[in-house]
Amino acid sequence: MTTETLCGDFYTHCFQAEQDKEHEGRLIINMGPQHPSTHGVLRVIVEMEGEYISRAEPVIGYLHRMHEKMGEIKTYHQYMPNMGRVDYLHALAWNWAYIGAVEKLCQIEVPRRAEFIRVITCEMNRICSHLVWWGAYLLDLGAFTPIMYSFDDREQAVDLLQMITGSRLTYCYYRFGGVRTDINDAFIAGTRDFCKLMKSRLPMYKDLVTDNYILRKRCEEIGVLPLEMARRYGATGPVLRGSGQKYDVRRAEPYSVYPELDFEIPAFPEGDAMARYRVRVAEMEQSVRIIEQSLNMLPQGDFMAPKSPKRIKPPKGDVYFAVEGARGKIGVYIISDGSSTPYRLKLRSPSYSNLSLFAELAKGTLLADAVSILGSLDLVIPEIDR
Amino acid sequence: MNLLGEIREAIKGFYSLAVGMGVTGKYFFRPEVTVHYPRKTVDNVSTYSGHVELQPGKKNPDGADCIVCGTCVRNCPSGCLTLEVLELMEENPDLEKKPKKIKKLKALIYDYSYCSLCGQCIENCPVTALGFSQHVYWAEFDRKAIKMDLVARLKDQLNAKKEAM
Amino acid sequence: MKTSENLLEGLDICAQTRCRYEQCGCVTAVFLDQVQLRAAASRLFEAGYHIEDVTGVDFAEGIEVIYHFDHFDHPVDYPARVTLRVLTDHESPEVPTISDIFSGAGWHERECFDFFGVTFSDHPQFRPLLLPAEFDQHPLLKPEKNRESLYAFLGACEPVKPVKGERYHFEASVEAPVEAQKTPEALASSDTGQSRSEKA
Amino acid sequence: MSSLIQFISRLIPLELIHILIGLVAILAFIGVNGLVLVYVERKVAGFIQRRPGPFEVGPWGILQTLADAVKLMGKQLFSPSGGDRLLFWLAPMLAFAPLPLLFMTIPVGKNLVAFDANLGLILILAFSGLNVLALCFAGWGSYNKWSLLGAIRSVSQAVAYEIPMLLAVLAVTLTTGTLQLSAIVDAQGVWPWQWHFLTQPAGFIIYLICAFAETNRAPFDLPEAESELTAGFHTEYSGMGFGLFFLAEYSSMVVVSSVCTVLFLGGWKGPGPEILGFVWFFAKVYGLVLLMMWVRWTFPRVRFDQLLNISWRWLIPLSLFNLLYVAAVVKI
Repeated sequence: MTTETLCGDFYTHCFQAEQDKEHEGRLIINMGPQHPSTHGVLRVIVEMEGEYISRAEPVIGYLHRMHEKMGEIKTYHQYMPNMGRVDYLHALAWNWAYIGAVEKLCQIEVPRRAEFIRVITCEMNRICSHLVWWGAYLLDLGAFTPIMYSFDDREQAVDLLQMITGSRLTYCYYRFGGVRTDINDAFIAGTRDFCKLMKSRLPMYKDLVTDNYILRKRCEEIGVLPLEMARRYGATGPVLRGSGQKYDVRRAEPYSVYPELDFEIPAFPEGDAMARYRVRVAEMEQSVRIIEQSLNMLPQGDFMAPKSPKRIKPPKGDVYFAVEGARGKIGVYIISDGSSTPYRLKLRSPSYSNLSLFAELAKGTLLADAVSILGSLDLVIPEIDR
Repeated sequence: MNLLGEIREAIKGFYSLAVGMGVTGKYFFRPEVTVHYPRKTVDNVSTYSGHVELQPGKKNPDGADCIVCGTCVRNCPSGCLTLEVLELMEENPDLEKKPKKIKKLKALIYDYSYCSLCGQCIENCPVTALGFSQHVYWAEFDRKAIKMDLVARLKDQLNAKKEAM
Repeated sequence: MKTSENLLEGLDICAQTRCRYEQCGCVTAVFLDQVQLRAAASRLFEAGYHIEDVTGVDFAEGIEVIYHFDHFDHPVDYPARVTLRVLTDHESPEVPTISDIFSGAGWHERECFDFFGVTFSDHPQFRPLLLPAEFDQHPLLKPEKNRESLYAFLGACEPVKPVKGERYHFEASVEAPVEAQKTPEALASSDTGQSRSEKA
Repeated sequence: MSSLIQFISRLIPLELIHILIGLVAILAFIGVNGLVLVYVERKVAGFIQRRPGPFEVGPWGILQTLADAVKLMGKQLFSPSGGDRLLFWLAPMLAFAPLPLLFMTIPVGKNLVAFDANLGLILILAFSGLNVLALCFAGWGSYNKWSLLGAIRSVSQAVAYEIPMLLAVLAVTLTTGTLQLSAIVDAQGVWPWQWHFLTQPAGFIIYLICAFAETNRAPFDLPEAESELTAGFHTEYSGMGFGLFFLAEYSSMVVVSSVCTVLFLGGWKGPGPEILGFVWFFAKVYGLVLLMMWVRWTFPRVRFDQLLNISWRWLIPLSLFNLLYVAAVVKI
């Protein structure tokens, strides 16, 4: 071996070792950990043949914080703020996954009003998350302006969420048996206005971006993900629905008051990046619909169960609770040994499964398409590394 | 025919690009939405939950209602609160009983750099002595500078209020 | 459609926990012998299941590796989560890989190796994923004194139903035969007894 | 006085003095133009995105680019270890050096031209081709794989887009029968309907598209595609090395817009006194530059193979047809 082949770290060496003898001259490039289109510190080692990627391997773990170990040390209450940090873009879904798991374990009843508040805030957060993705994806494709427009809209939603949760990004709002604060009239009026605003903005998004010829050429038939492959990798969320499977945890494993709400699960059968794009845009519309319905159905009553325990000491046993996050199925698996800390806490993050299929999907595509695919998977790196 | 189809598609594509240009062209003349921060500030600071602080007490307007139970310290996930307790003997001792010890709050050291603003201390406080501040625009050059004594902060705040009156 | 119980029929199941979905979020939880794992996984694959996660738990008897599967097209109100569990020992933890059946399991298994040191044999790209390559510890392994007995958890949802014979097929455990010979009801009551004694 | 001029002109030919004055003016123009255009670009981006753009340094932020220029000059110059130092530092100079030459033959107003060469168009096309060499050197000398990919892209992009551009330009020269830019302007009238863009609309559009590609502007900014190749060929440049590339980009924007104005939009001609011709000229040029900015802040980037496809599958046949059409219809 020459000195040139010895450079790089452990992962590069492993990657080089898997290179075929006949393709030894191919260019091996590190895409990341600092790369504009990896959205954080994701690193993808790619083997390039000209502009084509012949092999890719994501290397993750740069943001690993060992949330699962923290869960074994902290009490059930103390672990709550961690959840907002796992996926900062859809923090309330992670909040819900964890709170819901513990509530299921302890059989805590949640008042109806609290359930509706959860639905409203979680869907609002989903819109925020999709808006960030929308802007960032176009940034990946080289359009700089859309992210400014989407952040303009997102700001309205974040202001509303700040009104009741007190924070703007890493929420810690849900509590065992309810939510921390009740919503007020100002929030309800503001949310109705926001729904109207979103409805008026979506056509603009369509004109500016969705119909754009260049964008369509960059997304259509790029990164076609067959349904069978999505299933093999356990992909969920918009990535799966972009392959035509109408699978949504909100419908498949109904939790909270979602069965009472009337909304559709958008799914597009093409399986390409455009289908994933369309799913997310359609989901924003559906979320607006859910929020409007929940506001109309919002009952009076407690926002916190009156008998919610101050100290959580669940019975022995295990529980798996899944919710639908903006990126897919968020699962929290808790094994309780009857003490005030979990014996084992497992977080199933959707981006983790979604990214694992990238290596297979990117094979043989152009570098620019790989960027487009990576963007269309909607990755949040802290969630992958946990 | 294939060529005709492609030409039609190309024209459609050009039209879609023109529509996009129209959108950005329209927004060019719209007023800006940015808030010029140091000169103007946003108006929703009142709903923001800033760092934790002691609230002026209802029973004890000159200080906090804190009963030094230590619940906040125990419940804090990141261990950013430390209690310093002053132990006093009861002032008017009942001669028949043993003199009772009274715990008083000397200082509540709060390290903002570790705080995750989850509100566990505030919710679990039995006398609601703690609350979120609206101290938003707080920046320091040194990480150690955002570690503070909440008792001293409360005292300063109350003094400032008195002077204002 | 096939329910998850008759799906795994005929496999050498060590123990089957009939769970209620409302309580623990899955419909079937099965304790398998290691040899049967790949057969069970391929049956689940053929029945249209997808992998949710692979994780481990450190118990006194060994490291339990847990696989969660779910199905896309199950009827509403009938979630289909299936849990497979296998046990491996602390000294040289090794489990056959299912990453050739469920490709997504590949990363989960690598993560499991990072956290617990469980080796998955025949895994095509077996190298650390989340933790640095030179880090040789496994953070989620518990210290000896904090490990709890697996038997306390097995019956947690509902009493365990011994499937084959009367004994569980677990290896090397001092309490195992004693616990296993008990009737399900006795086992359930012994759980509460144990937890009470812990408190004391 | 007149004897002094005669004395000097005997020492140095008058033509040379003319060129020297023009060169100084052009160099000054390039510097000022860079500062102004960067500022305008930021403001345009800001207004389109509903932000203020630069507004801290100086009134309305007009000194922002000046501050940036000072910062760029003050920065340390790094050359990457393992790179080819000669090529690495040659590249920015090579990108910048032909620019004054390009401006020389462009008639800004009536008789306002530094060097009215009768093969002016050829001069511009030849020297603008040097730009690709600079990008190639930069990518190679950087010893960076991303830069290398950027260099590869820039070469094939330049090759693909030179052809339709030349063909579009050729169609104009076919009608005017000259390669002298001032003569081409003279061939067009004062009013917009006398300009070439109406007689040769296809040529005009083809030239515009090629201009985007030639100057590496979005949506054709593939050699430096930020989200794919980090910054392509100038990833490794710091300080004035980067500054020169930057200046070259903004100057070449003006060059292609000027050529476009001369060829298709009547040059300095417009209604009004001839002495105000340069106002018309600059209005047209900066109008085109603004259009380029508007496009940049609206569209996503095209993919590399699509970029080449546009050229080989659409622009080259179209420009050939355009040439035929011009030869057959316009000329007759």
